[in-house]
This record gives sequence, structure tokens and C-alpha cells, in this order.
Amino acid sequence: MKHGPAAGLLRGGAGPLWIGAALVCAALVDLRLVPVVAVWAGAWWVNTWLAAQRRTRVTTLAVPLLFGLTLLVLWEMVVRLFGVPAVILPPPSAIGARIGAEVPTLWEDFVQTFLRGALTGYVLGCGAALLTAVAIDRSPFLQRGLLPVGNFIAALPIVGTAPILVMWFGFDWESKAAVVVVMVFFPMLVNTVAGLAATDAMQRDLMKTYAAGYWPTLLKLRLPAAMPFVFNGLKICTTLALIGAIVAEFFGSPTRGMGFRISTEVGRLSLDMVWAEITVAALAGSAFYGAVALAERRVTFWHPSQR
Amino acid sequence: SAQDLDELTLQLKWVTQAQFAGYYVAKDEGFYEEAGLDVTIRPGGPDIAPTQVLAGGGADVVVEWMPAALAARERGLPLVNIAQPFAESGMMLTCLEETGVESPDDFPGRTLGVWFFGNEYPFLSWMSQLEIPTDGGEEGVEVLKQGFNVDPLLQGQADCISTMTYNEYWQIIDAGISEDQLVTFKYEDRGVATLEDGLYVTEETLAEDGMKDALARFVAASMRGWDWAEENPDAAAEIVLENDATGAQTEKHQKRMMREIAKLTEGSDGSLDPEAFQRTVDTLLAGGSDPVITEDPGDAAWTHEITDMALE
Amino acid sequence: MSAPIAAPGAGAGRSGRVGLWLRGRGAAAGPVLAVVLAIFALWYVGTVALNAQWTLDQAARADREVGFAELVADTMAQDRPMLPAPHQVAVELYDTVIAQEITSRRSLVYHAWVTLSATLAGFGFGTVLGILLAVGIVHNRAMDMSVMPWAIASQTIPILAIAPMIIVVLNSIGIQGIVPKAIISAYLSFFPVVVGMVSGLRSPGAMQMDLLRTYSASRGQVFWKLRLPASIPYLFASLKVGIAASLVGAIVGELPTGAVQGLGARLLSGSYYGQTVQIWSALLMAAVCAALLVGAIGAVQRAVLRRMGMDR
Amino acid sequence: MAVAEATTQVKDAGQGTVVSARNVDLTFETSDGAVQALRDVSLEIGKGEFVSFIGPSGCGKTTFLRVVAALETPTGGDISVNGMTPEEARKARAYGYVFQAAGLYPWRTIGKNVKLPLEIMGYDRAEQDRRMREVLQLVDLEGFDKKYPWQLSGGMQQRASIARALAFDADLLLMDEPFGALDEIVRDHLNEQLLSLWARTKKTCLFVTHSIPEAVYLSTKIVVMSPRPGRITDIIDSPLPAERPLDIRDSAAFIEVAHRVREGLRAGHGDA
Amino acid sequence: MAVAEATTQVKDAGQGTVVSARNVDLTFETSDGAVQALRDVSLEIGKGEFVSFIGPSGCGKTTFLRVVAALETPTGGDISVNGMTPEEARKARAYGYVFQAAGLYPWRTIGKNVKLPLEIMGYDRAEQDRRMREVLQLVDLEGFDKKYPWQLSGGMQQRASIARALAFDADLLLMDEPFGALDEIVRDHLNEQLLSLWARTKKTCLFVTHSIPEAVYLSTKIVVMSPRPGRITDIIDSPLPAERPLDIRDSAAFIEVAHRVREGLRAGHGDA
Ligand SMILES: Nc1ncnc2c1ncn2[C@@H]1O[C@H](COP(=O)(O)OP(=O)(O)OP(=O)(O)O)[C@@H](O)[C@H]1O
Ligand SMILES: Nc1ncnc2c1ncn2[C@@H]1O[C@H](COP(=O)(O)OP(=O)(O)OP(=O)(O)O)[C@@H](O)[C@H]1O
Ligand SMILES: Cc1ncc(C[n+]2csc(CCO)c2C)c(N)n1
Ligand SMILES: [Mg+2]
Ligand SMILES: [Mg+2]
Repeated sequence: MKHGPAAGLLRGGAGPLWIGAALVCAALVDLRLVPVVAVWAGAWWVNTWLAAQRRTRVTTLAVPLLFGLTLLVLWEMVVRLFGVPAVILPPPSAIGARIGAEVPTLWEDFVQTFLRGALTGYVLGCGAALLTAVAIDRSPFLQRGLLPVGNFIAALPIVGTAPILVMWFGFDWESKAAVVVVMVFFPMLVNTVAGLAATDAMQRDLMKTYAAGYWPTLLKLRLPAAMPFVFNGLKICTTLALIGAIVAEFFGSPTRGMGFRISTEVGRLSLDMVWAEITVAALAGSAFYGAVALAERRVTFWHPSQR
Repeated sequence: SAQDLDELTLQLKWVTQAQFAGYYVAKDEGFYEEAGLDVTIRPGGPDIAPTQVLAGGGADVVVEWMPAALAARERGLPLVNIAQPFAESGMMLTCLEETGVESPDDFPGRTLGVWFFGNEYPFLSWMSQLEIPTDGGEEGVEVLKQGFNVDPLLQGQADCISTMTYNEYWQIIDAGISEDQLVTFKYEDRGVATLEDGLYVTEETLAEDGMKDALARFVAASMRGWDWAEENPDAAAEIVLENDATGAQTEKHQKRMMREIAKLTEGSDGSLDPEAFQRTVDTLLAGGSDPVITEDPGDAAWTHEITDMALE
Repeated sequence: MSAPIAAPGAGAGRSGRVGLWLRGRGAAAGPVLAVVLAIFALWYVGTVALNAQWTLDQAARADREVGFAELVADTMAQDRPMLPAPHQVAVELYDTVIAQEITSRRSLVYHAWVTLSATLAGFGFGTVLGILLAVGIVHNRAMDMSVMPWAIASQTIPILAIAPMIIVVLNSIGIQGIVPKAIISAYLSFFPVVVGMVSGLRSPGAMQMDLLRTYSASRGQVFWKLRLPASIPYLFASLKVGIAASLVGAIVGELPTGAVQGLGARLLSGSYYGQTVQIWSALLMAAVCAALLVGAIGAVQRAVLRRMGMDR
Repeated sequence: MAVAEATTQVKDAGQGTVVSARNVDLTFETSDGAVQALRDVSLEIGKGEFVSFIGPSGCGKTTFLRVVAALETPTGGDISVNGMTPEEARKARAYGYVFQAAGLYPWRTIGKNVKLPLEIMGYDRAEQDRRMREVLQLVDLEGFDKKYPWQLSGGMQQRASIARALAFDADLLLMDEPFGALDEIVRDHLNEQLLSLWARTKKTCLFVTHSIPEAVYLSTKIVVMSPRPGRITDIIDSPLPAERPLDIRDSAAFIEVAHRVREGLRAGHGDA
Repeated sequence: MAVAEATTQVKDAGQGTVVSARNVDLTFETSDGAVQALRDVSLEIGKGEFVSFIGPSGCGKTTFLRVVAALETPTGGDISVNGMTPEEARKARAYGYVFQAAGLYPWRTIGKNVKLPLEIMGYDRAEQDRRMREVLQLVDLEGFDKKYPWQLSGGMQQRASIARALAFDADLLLMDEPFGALDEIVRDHLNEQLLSLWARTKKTCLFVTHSIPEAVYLSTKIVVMSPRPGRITDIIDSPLPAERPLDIRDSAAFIEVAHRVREGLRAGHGDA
């Protein structure tokens, strides 16, 4: 850690030129752009320098954080400098304040949408897909028939299916869970089926030489070997589940939930509350993804991609 | 020619339907052009907040309900009512008779469907006047955020749902439920009606050079459109259908809607009735624990200037 | 069923390639047909089960008894069924696809085309953005470390929530029409492309990279001669995911643009008027579009890989 | 099926016969047409023999081993293993199979990999443990049972896979190029150990290799094959003594046998 | 940097010296700690020599070749190639490198694979074509230039990769186990061809192999290495004549050298 950012700046060579040019261009277009571009360029530099350092836990965290922080600062600056009305895009500071003020509501919505709707649907949908995959695994006929049709069904847009499911399953979280089940089922099924087929012939032949039956082969070979694929599916499904549960609330809901709040508050022009919910959604989604990715590391520690 | 025309964009509150017949008539029959205007009509939809579009500069004038407009005003978007073509409210709560709801006394313990997105205010005010909590329980009502259609009533998911006299009510009838199987509570009859479709602009727009004149011509032409529509409801409905790009509206439904709408616009020459305004404000201020607006916006929220010019 | 076609040797007598192709298709068609038939059977059962309640309710309201046969017949002929029978959807599809001029607003083909054009534009944007980001990530360490986590976070934001805002913001700077829809569609499709392209551009092994180092090739040469060709199979895999996402994005983007035309508008207006048959036919149309788009990409993929000699 | 007849014919095979193949044919149906992998292969392997199969790539060595292991079914001819059909022998868990690559399951430790067949065959825990330790010691891997496969070198992995095949004490060992991926020194070392193991346990071994010295060094019998279609061109009974130090490979007898093998190979070989 | 000094020192290396390494050390930093891949490696390779590197897996053969090719930077000692630093030699495109696996780009035909270095080095089209045909002929692959790699057998692919390294006519050839994956007969054949190519073109060759006969058959000099840390245990100058038919391998002189190599290997080898 001998050289500071300044040294990086000197070594950068072409860097300063580039940024200078950007600043001049910005000034020509609109003077207010100058500080925006300056902040962006500065942060980018620090990040480039940080990234060039030896990879440690600190830098791997600091670089994306700084990147995100820069985005927030730029957002705040743009909103203020260009006088964007708060009913169109509130500044991050206002969103932060709103989050602080509305913790109980945000929590209630989180419980309703994430824990009840998304999580239940995720567990049911992924679980059902897993079992279905194992069930149809023995029948190539069903596989060849079901998978193309599954792709077709997975392509049904959620804005069409959600109203139908709300009609069938009522207004509360059950219909949200149903939407999530429909959304996650096929991606999960496809991945699991692929995973169950992922053993190589030699590994299967080995089981045959032991005259191993169906269940030992499934438990000791195919399921473990399928895990990387299963987790791939589980990861994709985390974001699908959250989006599905939120969007379904747009089509009818009780008077709580993240989707309900978002759609209602847009109508009331409380955009800061809308963004507060979006922030919670993004945090919850990223955390959910991260948790599954962590579980993946634990379970598929043996896979080359994890080493 | 087109160059001499003043350009105006009108943002509707909802999808193209006879609820907005006056504007489509004025455009198609050339009333706007005669008034020296080139008007673009933008349909709305479930996720469009007309007030937000206005704030974003996507429209000059919006059709909005007064509760939402006043709420936006409190959020710092200074909306001004320049005309009020709808004299009466068309909002109702409609219940199936078989559920046993006969009067508001039967509400506690029931499930009621309500539109949100800024349209929940009249309902919340009414409930707070009735002193019925809206967060469920024995004493209160269970509120559902109603989707876009009347399924919750038909499927028995709600005891009562929100309907408009001109639209959803007839969808229930069309679904095969007869009028005598329904019990309706009109907000107008309960004394909690709030003003619906009015024309709003921002204070800045109003202050622009020559804008008042253009708006006056716009309001005049629009009211001409409404008069025409009231007199020729079927032809007006046809015009609406021609303008519906989704191709999903039906003639029967739009013609009937036009007739119902005519009842709401009938008493209006476009100028806002200050008493109705005050009644709306009072209803909203009575909005219980979570009032829609916290203080009387006063006369700044409306003006007769435009309609006065228009009526000259 | 199609066992004779699938039987080994059935293709004998034809030239190897054709015979093989036919056998491959035959083998796939049998199971798919079986599953589709099973789905239709289930669908009919579901139609009866889900719609029976309404028939019974109506009978009760009219003080009538219904026999089983009448019940079944009625469940498949309702105007606003909870689940329309397949033949109802088929009739609607016939009416809106075949029986209409494709330029008519009542033609589903017209609406599908509107959605498809936004999809393709968005897919174009998204793919280009995705590829650029991937190139940046592969060549710049800072980008590598900072962009990915935020790209993941961006995909956890509910698109339907921000779509209206995107549209309003773009509107306020004067962009409207197909572009806002395309941007929303691009937002959903860039992610799979980034992920796929990053792994694709990184797929050349250390040895293949070293080979070019021994020629002391420049970064550009490494990109054009090694990384890019090596990434093509990955690119196509993610394009298939991406285009399906684009379609969903375009449909979502149609709702807050006033839902005037396109499959999204059909879905919405169907939902608004409780026209379940219309919803289902629009849904099926969307799925058909997705299938066609993915199929088209598959065809391009095969052609490109064949030209590259990688079509084993 | 031909296999069914084989069972009855086998009765007359002597007590000492472990594998008896008569006119075995095997044709694969592929999209490009039929590939005849084995043609008219006849062979008797007695108890306690060490038989190497050598031949150019694609000549059917692996296929023959797989036929013995009932992983493929011949399209013609008879084959019996321990007087049973190969299928029955597989069900009776009559053999251990060592594949060309180690094929350890990456999610299991070395110890658990070795225990895999024991778990499947229902040995109790204590016995599983005892045997696992025993065979790991046999292949010089004691102390590595807690490691994962990727933490071991290629040679160690290969030894673990041999241990796995030995764990359940089948009398017949089928090994398909087990040392293919190893360097010459490690290979020599493992050859020595394999030979001593074989001498001690008197198992019957079928061993596929590409290496002429390896084949000559290990075997009591060398089967030379040629491709397209795969058939046996030569069967050489080794004149070498049972006791074989590594430098027997520099002996004249050894070079003589190696030469004969090479000639056999070259005869069956078309172009490279 | 040490490399900088090397450049000056190299001046005194004779005209005929192509590679000159003095006390080269190379330590890899890994997450498990440092791995010393090369220790104190000193070696002079003259023009036109054919030098084989042999040693157990992981002894640093590949690493040494990569150091010569400037694909790794030594952490100590001096090395020069053609009187330049390896980096300069790489920039000057002084050598052709043949990797262990053929590593042809699957999206290019054989012809275009061979042209790859020529495209990068900016040869004109006609010249590219001419050279491509020339080297394909050299490795017996004329007529295959329109085929894709997967349409060729493993041995043919390997020859194509050699052709690719020969195409731009570098005087120095670095080959890392080019025949590792092939069967013995094909390998013999390629060995013969490589030898005749070398005899014709008088290139300097550095050749890594695991096979003792191969090393002995091909080389004018055999470098025996031992692992952990990788160092040179023996350098053997071959007494074999320049003219080498395949059956020279049964000759006494050959067996003698092979024996010495084997002993050298065994000495450096700890456990397997
Ligand atoms: N499952 C299969 N389907 C079609 N052909 C096959 C199959 N398995 C093997 N073959 C073909 O059968 C022939 C013999 O293959 P086999 O694997 O037995 O050869 P091998 O002698 O073991 O070769 P190697 O030394 O390369 O392992 C080859 O031509 C091969 O292509
Ligand atoms: N990039 C690297 N990072 C860390 N260690 C390395 C790296 N490359 C090689 N090594 C280590 O350096 C040592 C020498 O490796 P090298 O590849 O040169 O061996 P080799 O003699 O070519 O072996 P083989 O015969 O298996 O190819 C080994 O212990 C290896 O694990
Ligand atoms: C999501 C959503 N639901 C209901 C309304 C309410 N609304 C506004 S205008 C109108 C006319 C009905 O015919 C109705 C019902 C809305 N704006 N948005
Ligand atoms: Mg084989
Ligand atoms: Mg190596």
C-alpha cells in the first residue's frame, strides 16, 4: 500500500487526459454537469486504484460499496442541481429519512410480501419442482414432453397470470405465493432435471458395478451431483420470487404488502415511500440471493467453481 | 394550418372510455381545432398517476379526482382546478343482497373492496364518519385493495365492492346478477361525495404567457364536446370506440356508460361549484386517523377565471 | 402414439441427415403431444371444477336445480368464467387472429406486432448494453469488482413498480412511444446477457490465452481472435433467456404507457372488464411469441455455429 | 438371448475358469451407422491369472471389459463370468471395476469414497471403517481418508480408486487403464505394488493398458487386439517368472516379449 | 530486476548459445503458502540442440519452459534467450510453443488455425497461404486445411498444433508433452517425423516428456529433474548417432541411456 491515489493518478497516463476532456465536454453542455462528472471521475479513479490493489476482504467489499455510494451521491447531486421535482424522483436523503420514519410499516409489508408471499411460494414452488424432477427423472418420455411445454408455460407473462391467480386464490398472501410458485416452478424443474442428468456415464457405471438400486444411486450419486444445478435454479428463483410476490399485489391485495404500498403511494405521490419500499425490496432480494449463494458454497464446496 | 394552433396535452385518469367522451368528441368533431388548439389526448391506466405526469411535464392538463389533486397539492405540486365538468360523483359501494348487507350498520365484520391509488380517500372519510375502523376485526371492516374488475363480488371474496354508476355496476349486471339482487350505497346519497373528474393544471402553467387564453378556449371547446355528447350519446360512444386502440371495448357497454355519464355532467357548465368544493374538503379533512389532507387548501386550489373566460 | 416414427431404423432409406432429423423430431413430438393432450384434459376438468360454483350460485339465485350434464355444459359456456374452456379460447383466438384484418385493432396479430417491435428494440438495447458491460468487466478490474453486485441488486427491483416512473421521467424529457417500453424491456434483458457474456469472454483456458501471448498479440487481437469467438455459444444461450425477458419487459412497459395497444393492453383491458377469455388468448399469444422468438434465436445460433464449424 | 444359452454351456468350463468368452460380437448402433466394436472374440481366463489387454485406441479393449462387467450386452456369442451370465455376476457383486479416470465422487472424502460400495452393499459401520483403513493402507494412503479428492495428486486419486475397488474383496478385478494419466515413475511404483497385491491375494485381474512395458511386466497372459472391427490378433503367455523386480524389464526375455507385442500391434495398425 | 542484469551478462555467452539459465529460482505465491517450482536451475542450450526435460509430475518442467517463453517471470537468477531477456524474445517472436494439448481453436479450420500466428504477426494473405500449405505438408496434413479440428483424430490435431508453431519459422521450438495423450504406435510415428523435421530444419528444440524411451530416442541432451523444489538432478549428453531408426530402441546403447535416465529419475523421486 505504498502508492496513494495520487501516484495512481500520475501513473494513469491517459486517465487525466480522458477525464479532462469529459469535464470540458460537460461544461460545454451544461455547467451543472461539471461537478457531477468530477465526482464520478474522482470516485472512479479511487476505485480503479483500489481494484488494482491486492485482493483482500476489504477491497472486495470496498470497491462495490464505493461504486454504489458514488451512484447515490450522483443521484442526490442531479436531483438537487437540476431541481427534479420530488414527486418524480426523490433524492436518496429523503428516501433515507422516510425509511427511518416508517420502520413499522416497512416491516409489516416485508412480513406480508417477503416472508408470507415470496418465501412460502419459493419453498413450495422449488420443493414441488424438485420432487417433480425426481419423479419424471425415470421417464425420458415425460421429460421430453414436459420440458418444452414447461418452457412455454414459463414464458407466460406475470402480468397476465397474476390477475387470474388472484381470482383463484383470493386477495391475501396465498395468491401471491401461487404466483411465485408458477414463476419459479419451471426454471427450477429445468435446472434440476439437467442436474440429475449431469452425472457422467462412468460415475453411473460405477454404481452399476456395485449393483446399486435406484434409491442408493439417487441419494449417493445423482442428487449430490445435481446440487450445482439445483443451486443455479435456486439462485435464479430468488429474484423471481420477490418480483412475483410484489407484482401480484398490484392486482389485488389486503391493505398491506410491499406491492400494495408501492402502487398506493405512487397514486398519493409519496415517491419517497415508494423508493423506501423499493430499497427494502432490493436489500431483501440481494440478501436472499446472498444467503442462497452462501448455502451453495457450503453444499457444493467440492465443485470447481467454488474453489 | 397546424402552425397557428396552440398545442395542449391532456392526460386522462383512466383508459379510453365514455367517461372521457366530451374530450374525444371535441377533438373528433373539430371543436378544439376551431378554438385554435391542437390537443393530444393521452389515455391513462392502472399505474398512471395523472398528477405525476403533470409534474413531469408530460401533460399540460389532467383529468383527476379532487381528493387526489388536493393530496398532490399538499405534497408540493400546486394543482389548480380550472374546470369541473362532472357535477356529481358516480361512486358507490355495491353489495350482494344475499350477504345480508342492508345498511352501513351491517358493515362491521364485512370485507369491502376499495380502489386505492388515490381513490381510497372518499371511502376512508366515510368510514371515519361512521366510526368504523378499517383495519379488520369484529368491529371494523376488512379492506381489500380491489383490482380492476368486479370479480371479488362475483366470486364471493368480498361482500361489497366499489363501483361507478357508469361502469363496474353494469359489469355486475352483465355478469348475470339482476339489479334487485344488489344493494348499493351512493356516496352522493350518504353526503360523503367528493368531486370527481375535473380539469387541473399547475400554478406555473397557469402563469405562463397566453396560457389562460388557451386554457379558456380548451375548456370551452371541451364543454362543447360534453354538450354534444349528452345530446348524441350513441354517436359519442362510437367516437370513443374509434379512439380505443386496445380494440377491447364493446359498443353496448360504452353506449350505456355514455348515458350514465351524461347524468353526472348534466348539471355542469364547467365551472366549479364552490359549495361542492367545500363539501369535498370537509369530507377529506374528516378522514380519521390518516386524513387525506391536513389543512383546508382554501381558494388557491381552484379558480373561476378560466371558466369565466370560457363562458363569455 | 408416434412409436413407429421413433422406432430405430424408421428413417432408413432416406439420406442419413434427413432421416436423423425426422427421427429426432418424431421422438420429440410424441411426448410433447402426449403432455399437451394431458394438459388439455386437466384444463377441461379444471374448467368444470372452477366454474361450477358460479353456475350453482346463479341457479340458487334463480331458485333452480341444475343436473350434472347441464352443469358441465354451462361451465364451458360462461361469459366470464374463472377458467375458460380451451375451445372458448380457441374460438377467441380464431376471431382475433384469423378472422380480423391484421391491421385492425381487434386483431391479436396487430397487438402482438406492437409488442414484438418494442421487444426487439429493447432486446437490441439490452444486448448491446450487456455486451458492452461484459467487455468492460472482463477488461477492467474496477468494473469487474463493482458492477456485478449492483447488476444483481438491480434485478431484485420490481420492474412493475418503477416502470411508470421511468415512463414519466422519459416523458418529461420528451421521449415517448416505443422507446420507454424498449428501455424497460432492455432493463430486463441486459442481465442474462452480462452474466453469459462474462463467462463466455472468460471461457478461453489459460493455455489458449498463453498461446496468444507467445505470439505477443495485442489486447484487441486477443479479443477479436479468441475471446469473442469463444464466447459465441454462451452469448446465444443467454440471448435465449434474454429475449424471453425482453418480451415480459415490453408487456410490463405497456401497462403504464396508457396501455393503448399491444399484448399488455389486451391483458389489462381483459382484466379490467373481467374478460377472462380475452386474457387467456392474449396470454397464449404472448407465450407463442416467446416460443417463436426463442426458436428464431435458436435458428440463428445453429446457422452461426455452423459457419463457425462448431455445430457438433 | 445368447446369454441365456451361455449359462448352460458354461457348466462344462473347468472349475478354474473365471471368464469364458466364445465368439463374442458387439455392434453399436450410432447415428452414423453401425460400429462393430468386437468381432468373434473368444478367450478363456483362468482363476488367478493376470491378463493384460493391449491395442490401439478404439480397438475394443474397454468394450470387452464392459461386456465382462455386464455394462454392455454383446450382440452375439456367449460369455460367462464365474459360471454365471455377466448380469448375474454383476448382481452377485462378483467383481471390482477400476475405471480409466479415478472417478472419485468430489463431494465425498477419500475415506467415504472407499466406503461407498460398502454402504451400498450394506456392511455395518464398524466393518466399513475397518475395511476402509485396510485398503487405504494397502495403497499407501493411510492418513488421507479425511481429504477430498481434489486435495490429492492424480496418482493418489488413482490409488484411492483402486482401494475402492478392492474394499469389498471381489475375486475378480477389472481395470481399465488405471495408470493412464500417471508419470512413468509413479506408474512403475504402482505396477510393483499391484503385482505384489495380486501375488498375495490371488485375485483374477483383467487389465487394459496402452503401455507395452506395463503389459509385459504385469501379465501372465497378454491379449493383443486390433481395431475396426475389434478382434484378438495374438494371445501371448508370458514366460517371465512370477517374481519380477522392476529391472526385469531390461532382461532379454522381457525385451523379447515386448518385441512380440509391438510386432503384433503394428500388424493390426493401419495408419496413425 | 534480475532479468535486466541478465541482458548484460549474456554478451559473453557464445554465438551458439540459445538459452542460458543461471541459478533460476521461481516461487509461486498461493493461498496455501509459497510453492517453490524451480530452484537454482542452471543450463546452457546451444543452437540446433534437441533437449528433453523429464521428471516426475510437478517437478517444474512446464514452469521452466514457461520461463523461457516469458509466460512466467523467475523470482531469482538470470535467464536469456537468443541474447535477450525472455520478454524481449517473446516480443521478437523468437519461438514457437506447442502446448501439452493441441489447443486448436474449434471455430477455425485447420488451415486458419495454422494461419492464426501469421495473421497476428501481420503477414500478407498470399504469404499466409503459402506458409500454411508448406507447414501442413511438413506434418503430413496436406488436404486437411478445410477441416475443423474435431473432424481430425487426436494425433492429427497434435500435428496441426505443431504445424502452427512452425508456421512463422522461429528458430526455437518449445514443446510441452506434445504427444502425451496419444497411444504408443501413433506416438512412435510422430517421434520419427519430429526427428526428421529437426534434422532437416536444424531448429533448437526444448521438449518436455514423461516417457523415458521418447526422451532417449529424440534428444541430443536429456535433462532429468526432481520435484519439491524443482531442480536439475542430471544432464545426460546422448551418445546415440544422429541417424535413428525406430528399432534403435532395442539397442544396447539406447537401453544404457534409458537406464541412466531411470536411475536419475528414481533418485530424485521421493514417494509416489
Ligand atoms: N457407446 C458407444 N456407442 C457407439 N460406439 C461406441 C460406444 N462405445 C465405444 N464405441 C466404439 O467402439 C469402438 C471400441 O471402443 P473402446 O472404447 O472399447 O476402445 P478402446 O480399445 O478402449 O480404446 P481406447 O484405448 O481409446 O480407450 C470404438 O470405435 C468406439 O468408437
Ligand atoms: N500458477 C501456479 N500457481 C501455483 N503453483 C503452481 C503454478 N503453476 C505450477 N505450480 C506448481 O509448481 C510446481 C511445478 O509445476 P509444473 O507445472 O512446472 O510441473 P510439471 O513438471 O510440468 O508437471 P507435469 O508433469 O504434471 O506437467 C507444481 O508443484 C505446481 O503445483
Ligand atoms: C388501479 C386503479 N383502480 C381503480 C381506479 C379508479 N378509477 C379511476 S377512474 C375510474 C373509472 C372507472 O370506470 C376508476 C375505477 C384507478 N384509478 N386505478
Ligand atoms: Mg478404453
Ligand atoms: Mg507440465
